[in-house]
Amino acid sequence: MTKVRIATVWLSGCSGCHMSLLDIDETLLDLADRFELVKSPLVDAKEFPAGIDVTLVEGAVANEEHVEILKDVRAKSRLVVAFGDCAVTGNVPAMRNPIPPHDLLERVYGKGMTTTGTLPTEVVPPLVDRVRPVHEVIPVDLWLHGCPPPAGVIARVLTALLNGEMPQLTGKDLKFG
Amino acid sequence: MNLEQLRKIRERAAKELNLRSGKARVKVIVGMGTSGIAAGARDVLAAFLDEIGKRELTDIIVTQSGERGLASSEPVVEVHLEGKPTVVYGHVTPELARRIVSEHLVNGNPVTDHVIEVRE
Amino acid sequence: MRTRLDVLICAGAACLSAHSAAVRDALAREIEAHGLSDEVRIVETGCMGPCELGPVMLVYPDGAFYIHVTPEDAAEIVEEHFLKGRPVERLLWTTPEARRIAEQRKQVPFFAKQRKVVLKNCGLIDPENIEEYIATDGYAALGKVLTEMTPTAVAETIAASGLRGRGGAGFPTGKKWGFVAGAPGPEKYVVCNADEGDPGAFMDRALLEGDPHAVLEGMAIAAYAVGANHGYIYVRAEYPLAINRVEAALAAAHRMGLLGNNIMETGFSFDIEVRMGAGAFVCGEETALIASLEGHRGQPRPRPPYPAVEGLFGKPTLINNVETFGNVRHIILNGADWFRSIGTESSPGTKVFALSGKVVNTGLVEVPMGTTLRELIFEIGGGIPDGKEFKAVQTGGPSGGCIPAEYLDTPIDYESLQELGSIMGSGGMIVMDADNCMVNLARFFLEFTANESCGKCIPCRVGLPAMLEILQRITRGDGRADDIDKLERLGKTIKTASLCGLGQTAPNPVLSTLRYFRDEYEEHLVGRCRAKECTALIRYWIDPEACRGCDQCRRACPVGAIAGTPGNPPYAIDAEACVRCGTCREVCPFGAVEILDRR
Amino acid sequence: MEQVVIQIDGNEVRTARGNTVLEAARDNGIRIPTLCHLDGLPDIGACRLCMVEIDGRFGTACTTRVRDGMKVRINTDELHEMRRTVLELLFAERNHVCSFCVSNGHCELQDLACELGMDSVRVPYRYPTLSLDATHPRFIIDHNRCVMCARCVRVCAEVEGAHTWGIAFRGTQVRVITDLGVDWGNAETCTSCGKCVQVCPTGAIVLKGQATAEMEKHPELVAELEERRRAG
Repeated sequence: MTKVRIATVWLSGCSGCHMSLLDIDETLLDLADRFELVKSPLVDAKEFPAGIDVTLVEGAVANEEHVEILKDVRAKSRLVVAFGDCAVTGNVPAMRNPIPPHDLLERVYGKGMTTTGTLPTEVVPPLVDRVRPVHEVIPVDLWLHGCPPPAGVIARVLTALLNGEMPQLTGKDLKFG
Repeated sequence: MNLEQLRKIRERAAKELNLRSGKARVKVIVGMGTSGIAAGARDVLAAFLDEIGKRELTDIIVTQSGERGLASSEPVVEVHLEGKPTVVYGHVTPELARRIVSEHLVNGNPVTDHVIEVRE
Repeated sequence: MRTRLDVLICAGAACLSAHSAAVRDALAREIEAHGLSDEVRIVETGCMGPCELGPVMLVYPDGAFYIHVTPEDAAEIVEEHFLKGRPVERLLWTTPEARRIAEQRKQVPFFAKQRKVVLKNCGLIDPENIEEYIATDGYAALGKVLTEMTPTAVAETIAASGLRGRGGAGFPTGKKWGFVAGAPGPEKYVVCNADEGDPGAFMDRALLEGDPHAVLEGMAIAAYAVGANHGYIYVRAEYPLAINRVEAALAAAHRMGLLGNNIMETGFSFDIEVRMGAGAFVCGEETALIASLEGHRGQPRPRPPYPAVEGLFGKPTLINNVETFGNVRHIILNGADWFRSIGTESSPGTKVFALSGKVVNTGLVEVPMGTTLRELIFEIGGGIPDGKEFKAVQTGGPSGGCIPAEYLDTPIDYESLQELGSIMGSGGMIVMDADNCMVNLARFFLEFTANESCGKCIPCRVGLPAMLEILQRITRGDGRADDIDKLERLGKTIKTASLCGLGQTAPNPVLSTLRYFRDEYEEHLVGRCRAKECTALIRYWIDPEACRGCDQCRRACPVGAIAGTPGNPPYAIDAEACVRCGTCREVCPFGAVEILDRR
Repeated sequence: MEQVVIQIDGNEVRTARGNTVLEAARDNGIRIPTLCHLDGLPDIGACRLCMVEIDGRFGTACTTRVRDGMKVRINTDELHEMRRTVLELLFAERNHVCSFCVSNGHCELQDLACELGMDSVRVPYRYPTLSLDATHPRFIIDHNRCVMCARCVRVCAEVEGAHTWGIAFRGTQVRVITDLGVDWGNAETCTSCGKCVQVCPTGAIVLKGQATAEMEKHPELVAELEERRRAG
């Protein structure tokens, strides 16, 4: 049996959703035989590989690099899952939206904040005007709510996906926060 | 006021409206709705009164009304000459008002190039 | 020198074949012979219509209409008519039809095609002179109902006339009167809705300014019919002249005992107060208007209960629009059958429209219901200026829909407009030509309604700005593939879920343009605006073949985006610096500046 | 009490004459989603979530009184879609960040997302710039989390009789305000009774000193109060 190819990406978020993924504990071990984690912050690979079955996207879209990553992810993944509130709603990262990006950079890197006082142009990707949820940038197939999504829900969703079913999330599964 | 009195007023006023009473021979109605005023109807009214005064014409009534609808032709002025069709002018300026007085009201020749309607 | 007489000779095919050219030549000779060349001008016209009477000719300004004219008649016409001012009777066509044709020739057909009922007195009588109003049978209808009719008979007459609310929704007026008359309670109110908020619509203002007593009389008749003794006119504070005239009219009517206590000594009393609105569009909605009259925040509330049951200060209230009240006295005086003889079966009477946009004659027109859009726009309106092509007409104000050319022959009534995805509204009518981008137009109207949403219910408050944001990104060229679906879904939800008429109609401009001009939306998604109106999707370009290096564009450009040296063409536009204001195109004497798709 | 028979989704149900459709449904154990409605306060039909189909026309269940033979439809695809879209609009309107809200887990808006199956918000998020007023010694109003249900306005006027809360501006600018727009701490009419806190469905009006998910409210207090007042 070929293993289901799963990837995860980490955009603008706290990595709490990835932590919650690890929190599904021994279920992860049960499932591990059935999928291959081909790209993830937890896996060392430079390029995002093609032919992915499911990609979990943690975090909101905050800079131009994220937009590029998502386009790449969408092109190479059969299913894209918005993984956690930041990916679903923008959540905490989106709280910077009322503030112009330049003012943010000035506040973080500008004069008096760092020794040089110059704004980054190369290492830090340009910020997008507004932080957005993933589905405002690429089509999304499934939304996993929660900050972070509860480990039990993650386990249930993964199990269903590995069984080739589309998980049905209803009621309390859809609780934000 | 009762109905009978109302009827009497109507009869009297209707005559005036038809220009048959007194010595008025001509009635000039300047459209003084918001569209007319915005397009300069006040100056036009003043020009009529001034020109008629200067010429000491006593048989002309100048009065006002609301707007007739053709906003793009304001200010609009209507001229009733006894026994003649009613002539309506559009885009009336104070200068044109003075011409209307001399050519139309005095000499009976409508200023044709500014006529927008003729009614029996 | 100005000519004294214009002789219009028909040069239509029928008259030409009846030798109108020979008549023309004979007349010219006679005019010359009598030394009248400077005073009389001969003009050849197109077909005048009564071809079987040709050759025909019309002498202006006299309005003399000659038929079957022969070259032999020329001498007599010139001698008698042109010289001595005595028209040649034996050649005159004197039927009313002839007069009508004669009148129409040099006039703006703007007036001829109209049927004035409500606006009959506007422009004719002095609105500040109550006697002039009385002279036109003013207050005779009120006298009639007070002395000859029962309140029920009045409401029944209005019901029988088929009059429908002219504020836009078209609810049967008589039915409404019957509801209020039948509502229990000793205290009732009559309210006149003069909060005319549609941009470009000013029929209510014109009536209040030009014939205020007609509205007062209509209200008094309504008050008698429903059993009210107090009325309010809720008028926009932006209409100072209308307010002055109404107040003057109220004072005059009071002085003469035509309003107030014991009207015309019949024992019936009715008073009217004027209240000014502060300019919120939503206050034209009846429940919001009532809230505002009561001194509350002008917000609508769900109906039922309808104002007829629970209205102003919780009492049964009749609320009608200015134009509706303006119809009342004519129906009472002339009868319901007369009213039904005008207009259509389902929408009797006339309607006043405010014609504006890309049309030659703009202003207010009153026509029988059932008049077609084509008659309104092309005959009364005089068609599209500069020979451009008609594209669409937007009816019903900012929440109306756009109707394309294929439906120009639709007779205008409440139902037909609704079927086309638009509304009658208060009667706004904005004409558009090929230079108008329909997406941008929808965006423009939505901007207005989104701003004017009172904020009470969610679909209108948040839904309209959401639609607006999507439209903005489409016109900016940032539209997304599913945006059209999103607009449709949102529009549908807002229409059904909104609390009041504002939200329930606000998506119409978007939904109707999506219905008739969907291809324009799709083009915008791939970066093209065919009307070249959306500046983000166009660029200006100087055709090197046509440019002569005159330097005018470079000097006119406000941002210095054009480079070139005088006398050394071609000039060129820096697309990055260009702000796409179009000034260069306007000033170029050679038509060398073109608008291209940005991509 | 006189009974009226109406149909809800094809089933005949009985309810007292004078009841609203919402009350009729609830009496018969049928749930209609609501947000601006609160027992004990006059209904305003603002949130549109209780929209139902009544004899073929759409109307709010909270403001429509039952009539004999009335046919009500509550659960249709069209109504589900409409309610969900309205809810999405609410989430998109202001900055509802559940993860660090004092009302997290005790929020009617959050619960509605679960109830109506709102997996994502399909309309553009607005992310407006909004303020928070903490000038009152005991309470906070955070406009980022306000849904403009006007419960605070109604409870303050109708139950407390203080008329401190009001509504200002139009469209998306619309705001609840205290005493014609002064800071809450300077609102002289406020009796600091705290009813607005209890009735607010979200984390917009809250007690000071609460940490995330700590704020539990008791909107049912209003109905109890009304009940006791009626009983004298």
